[in-house]
Amino acid sequence: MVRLAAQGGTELPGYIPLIPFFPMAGALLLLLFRRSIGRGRWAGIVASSVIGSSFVLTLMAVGNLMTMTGAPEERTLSGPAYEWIAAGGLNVAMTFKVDALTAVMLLIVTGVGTLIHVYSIGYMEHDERKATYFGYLNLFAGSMLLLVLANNFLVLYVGWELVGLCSYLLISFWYFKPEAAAAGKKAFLVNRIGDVGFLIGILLIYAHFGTLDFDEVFARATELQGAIVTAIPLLLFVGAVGKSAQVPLHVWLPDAMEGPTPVSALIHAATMVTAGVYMVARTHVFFEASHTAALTVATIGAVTALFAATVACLQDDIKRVLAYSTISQLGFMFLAVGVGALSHSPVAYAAAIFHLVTHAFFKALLFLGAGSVMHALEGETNMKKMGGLIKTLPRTGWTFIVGWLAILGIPPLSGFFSKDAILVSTYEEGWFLLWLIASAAALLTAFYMSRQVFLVFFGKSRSSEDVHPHESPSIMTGPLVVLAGLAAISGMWLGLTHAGPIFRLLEPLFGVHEEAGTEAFLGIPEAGLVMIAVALSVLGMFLAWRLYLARGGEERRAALQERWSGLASFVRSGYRLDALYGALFVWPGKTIANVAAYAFDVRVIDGAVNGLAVSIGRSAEGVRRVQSGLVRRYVMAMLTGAVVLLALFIARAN
Amino acid sequence: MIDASVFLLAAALALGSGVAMVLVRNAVHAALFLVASQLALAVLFLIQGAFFIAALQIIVYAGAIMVLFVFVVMLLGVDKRESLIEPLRFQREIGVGLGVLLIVAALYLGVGTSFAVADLPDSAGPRSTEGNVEAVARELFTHWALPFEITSVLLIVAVVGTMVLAKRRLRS
Amino acid sequence: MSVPAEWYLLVSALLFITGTVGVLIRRNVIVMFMCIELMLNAVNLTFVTFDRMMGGLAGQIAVFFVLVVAAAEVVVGLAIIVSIFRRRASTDADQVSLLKW
Amino acid sequence: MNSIPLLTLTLFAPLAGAALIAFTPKDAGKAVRLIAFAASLGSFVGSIGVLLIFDSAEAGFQLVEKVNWIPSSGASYHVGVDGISLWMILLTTFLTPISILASWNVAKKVKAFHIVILILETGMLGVFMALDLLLFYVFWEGMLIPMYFMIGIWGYERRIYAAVKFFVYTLAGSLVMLVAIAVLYFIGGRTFDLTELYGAGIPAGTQYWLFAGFFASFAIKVPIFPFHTWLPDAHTEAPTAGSVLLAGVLLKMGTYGFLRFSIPLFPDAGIRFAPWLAVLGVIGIIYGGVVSIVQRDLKRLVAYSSVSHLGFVLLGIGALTVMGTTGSVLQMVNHGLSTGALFLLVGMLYERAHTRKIADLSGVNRMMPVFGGIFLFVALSSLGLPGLNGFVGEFLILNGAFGPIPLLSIIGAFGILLSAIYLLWAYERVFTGEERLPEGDRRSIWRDVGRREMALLAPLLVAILFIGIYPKPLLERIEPSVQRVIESVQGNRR
Repeated sequence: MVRLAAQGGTELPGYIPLIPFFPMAGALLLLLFRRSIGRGRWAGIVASSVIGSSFVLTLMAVGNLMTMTGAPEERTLSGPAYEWIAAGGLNVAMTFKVDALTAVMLLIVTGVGTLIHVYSIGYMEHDERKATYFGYLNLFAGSMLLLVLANNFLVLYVGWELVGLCSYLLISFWYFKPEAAAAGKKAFLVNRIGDVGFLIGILLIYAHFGTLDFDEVFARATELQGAIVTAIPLLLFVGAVGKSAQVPLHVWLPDAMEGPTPVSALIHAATMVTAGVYMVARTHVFFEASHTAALTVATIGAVTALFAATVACLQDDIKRVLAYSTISQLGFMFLAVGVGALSHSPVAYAAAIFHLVTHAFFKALLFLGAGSVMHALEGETNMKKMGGLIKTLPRTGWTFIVGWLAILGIPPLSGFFSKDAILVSTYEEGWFLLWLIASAAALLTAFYMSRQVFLVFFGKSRSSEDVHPHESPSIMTGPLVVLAGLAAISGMWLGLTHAGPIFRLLEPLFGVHEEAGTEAFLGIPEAGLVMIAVALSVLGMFLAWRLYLARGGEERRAALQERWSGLASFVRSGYRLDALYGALFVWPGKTIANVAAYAFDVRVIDGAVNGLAVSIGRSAEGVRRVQSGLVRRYVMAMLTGAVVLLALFIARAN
Repeated sequence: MIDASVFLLAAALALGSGVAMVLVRNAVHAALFLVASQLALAVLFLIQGAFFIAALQIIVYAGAIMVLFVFVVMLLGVDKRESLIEPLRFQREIGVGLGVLLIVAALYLGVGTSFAVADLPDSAGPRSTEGNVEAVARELFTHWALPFEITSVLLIVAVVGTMVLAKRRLRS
Repeated sequence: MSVPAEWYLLVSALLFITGTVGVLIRRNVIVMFMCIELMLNAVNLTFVTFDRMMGGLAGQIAVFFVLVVAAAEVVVGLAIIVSIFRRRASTDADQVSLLKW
Repeated sequence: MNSIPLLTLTLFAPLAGAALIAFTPKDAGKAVRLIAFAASLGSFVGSIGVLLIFDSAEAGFQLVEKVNWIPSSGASYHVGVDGISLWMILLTTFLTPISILASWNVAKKVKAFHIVILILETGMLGVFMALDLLLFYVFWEGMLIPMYFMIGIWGYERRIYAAVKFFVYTLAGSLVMLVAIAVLYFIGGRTFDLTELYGAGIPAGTQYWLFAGFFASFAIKVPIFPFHTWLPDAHTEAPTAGSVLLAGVLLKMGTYGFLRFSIPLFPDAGIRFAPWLAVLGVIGIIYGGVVSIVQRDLKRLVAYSSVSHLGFVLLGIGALTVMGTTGSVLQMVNHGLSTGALFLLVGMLYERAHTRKIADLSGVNRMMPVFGGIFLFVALSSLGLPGLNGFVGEFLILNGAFGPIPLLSIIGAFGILLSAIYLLWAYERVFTGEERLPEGDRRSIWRDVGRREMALLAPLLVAILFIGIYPKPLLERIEPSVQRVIESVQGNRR
């Protein structure tokens, strides 16, 4: 960010560009001077204070936003920071815009981000590459802020790719572990597949609108005609699918757990993976224009929610459960935006963002809790080797339980409100099948999360003798407590009813919710739906209790295992999708590349070149015998030539 | 008439000894025939009025150069006779054939064309009263002075080059 | 009645051809060299003849230069022959065929 | 107009340095290096002067110098810069001192090496400055010879093969171009002067043939698939400095040639064949990317990636839009920086490990974290990460090409996926994972980036980041000149 001062009388307050700039500068500082800052806690303190100041600036921006008057649509702060690319009619500036949606995202990124930075100070205490770690973390925060602040497709894309990079860097932070390095690469490449779709979508948008600025593009989005109406949102969605780990591009996220746990909490739960939801919500105009695209979003969301939940039920790795859970919860969000686009329902959109917020709180909490557990058990991640930890890790345990109840949707915790908003609006807009799938996913969610809690914190300890669990330092549990508080109350605070602050806040963007008479499909009123949802959660909890905590659970598990062992291992492996992709894409791709490089390029093309050279050489071999070295032969050749020439002259003269 | 007869005599001598030079097997004889041919040519120069050239022809060619030839022939073994077997296939045949072809062409051209400058001055000399030698000298030292000087360079180079080439290596 | 210029030219051409054929069929390098001298002489005759036809002196000057060049050439050429002879004890042109390929 | 012949000074400063080196004693290695470095630096300073004087609003040629050279044939010493060649010149003068610095460890025939490299620089600069076809041709061929020696004498194992292949291949193309130049001379009114030949009104049928003649030379130089096989050999076998200059500058001459000669001289043919250039570009993008994936030699991988990157440049030129072509020129600079840096890094790696085989290396990052970080940074720039230079060029190209040839642009977009695959996979195998090397004297072999190495890498890294964040200074100078070219062609469309 070379020129940061807002140029030429825009409405953009000068401090807005500083929000992403601070973490970026922090990253540069930390990475360049990692040796001198790397000692002690300085790196963490620098990084945390940098992101903390971004948080403060965000609060300023939000305050600024809230005190604005005028039409709701005009309550934004926007403007360019500096001119970036200008050539041949294309004019892309680093334009930023703060509106309600951005404000929400900003608060999450900086708020949760700060907490996780602080937590990392404790978590990474003993790592010798702390400065690098915090540098990457700061870079991520800056990139994510750029992403959500963008008021332009290309700037969004910049943030989009940069967060992917940071994800790569942080997943393979412990690069000397081959798995970590491979996982990072996989994340980047799968994301890039989505990015290519996104990029083509951007090209298409530019081709049709001649600009990439959000305001103008959205204003004219309805001008589109023909297949392009569907093509643009679908291509954008491809990007979202990659970034937000939806089926079929979700395979990178479980592997991404190779990274440090705070990274999983920040990037792979709270912020980056929700960028896809944010993007779809931001570009919802396109999705509303195309029924096909909107239906695709909702369907993929619902399918992912269920699919990932089934896999999560069978994972033994504490983080992989959470990873699949994240995929599943993101599916809920996509379901909501999809429904919002399908039915032009502001409530559904808002529900998606609402769930995004609450999910950020409780999933970050769960991840950090898991991190704390791992910290206590010296890096153990297998839940089968845990148990009864509530006694030794009380603070971690109780905050984890808050997160658990929140994700289950037990009232009055936050997940209850947000998940219900999704389920209810799906049902009420008449998407019964999708509602059914989502409800099934919710049931499974309750099951696997309860299973996790029971396995980790209750029952008997199964850890080996020489491990002595100890509660994490308060620099780690502090953020846990804060997040637990947020996970508990944010639902009530933000979205107790459809008139809650989050719904009101987003009205300028998605439209005003009209309290029309709900045409319930089976005549179930809203209260009934809510009760069904809670009942499902309780049912899931009960099932988990029966299998994992109650007496005789072990026998029941063994029986099930015996009966379904084949299916279980199939599901546990994520439906063998990794192997399938390997056989379907990776292997053929490598084969093609090998054939191209070693058969075609070397044999055919270079063979032709060398063959030509050799054949010229061969023919020269024959011709050179003419040069015998015998002077008299040469003279004769000369004379013959002269005679021929003379004959020609004579012939021509006549 | 005298001109014509002198011409015929000299031309016959030049051609005859030229052919003989090609045909004799002994190198010394060949050299002698060449001298004869060159003397005859000098006569042909003379009757065309090129006195200076005629003199040069005798002094430089028939004199100096041919002496050098004979000298080398003697040096390199005078007694050697070229064998009559031609090792290069068809070399002799084709050579003679080409020669015949050329002669035919020359006769064809010589008989078939006329330059239509029939009445040339028979012992021509330049138009002025100056003698031929003076005229050539004037021309040579005025208009052609620079090329003339350059020939001296050429000759020096040739002399030096010859010494380098022919010098025996003194190393044991 | 003087001799027509064409006759001189014809003689010159025949002499030249004789020299050429000599170069082709003789194997003794020295004799080949002599044949080349004959060719040069033939050309000289042409020069002088044309000079007479044109009524100038340039042809004779040219002959003068040809003589000089011929002298230089003979000197160098014979030197080469001598040095080749020293190595190979032969003046046969066919024996010297290393300068190839 | 200008009193100091700045271009000429810039052009011949390296040659003067070479002459000076010729007179230094044989064993004065240090002095030779310093003279060479100073001479190339002088040239760089000159080109910075050119940049400062350069008027970005002016689309035509600036700082023009014209002196009669061979009056009888209408050839003149005619040099000048516009927004396109300006950056090529800067790229050349920027990379040459870096290459010299990178060759500080060359021990073989130090004197000759530096003479060769300086002559090469003058040749390269001449190609970019020349506004006279004959002058251009002289430089074009002239720089072939030093490069031939550079590969052939200071290269690796198969250097002779690579050098001869490079030389013959390039020469074969140039000869066809020479014929085309000769024909153009007679058709275009007996002049070699480029500014006079522009708009010479050559009949369309003739244009096609002449275009083909120039194409042969430029296509081989770029190189366009399927004329690319000299490239991996030459790049791999050349010494580091040679690879850097080959990839950084020489390859650009082909694409530069299209922009400076082929298209504006033969506008009808340009319009007719531009889509095919784009098709060849896309083939290059995909093919180069695919082949790079499975290379076993790190240097070869980087070499093949050039085929892919120059495919992008070609796609932008083939689009014949101001945006796409501006992107192409920028991408030429970008590729010079990124790939140049990659070759430098691979060279440094070779100096330490004495191998370039990917399979022989593992976990290098563990021993050389700074080096690994820099390599990753450059790789990211090469794979088009936004915020670094590669992205700006690639996006402009794809976006510029999307209007006229959307399908090609879409296929080309997959190139960014391929580049991510081959670079990151290679990075994973070489730099990450467990270190697999003997314990022994690891410290001395695997010393991290040294001071000299940092000094030569740092400018490249800064440039990469700068262009990514703030490309405006480049774009605003490139665009008018590109616009002039495009308009002259599109205006001719009937």
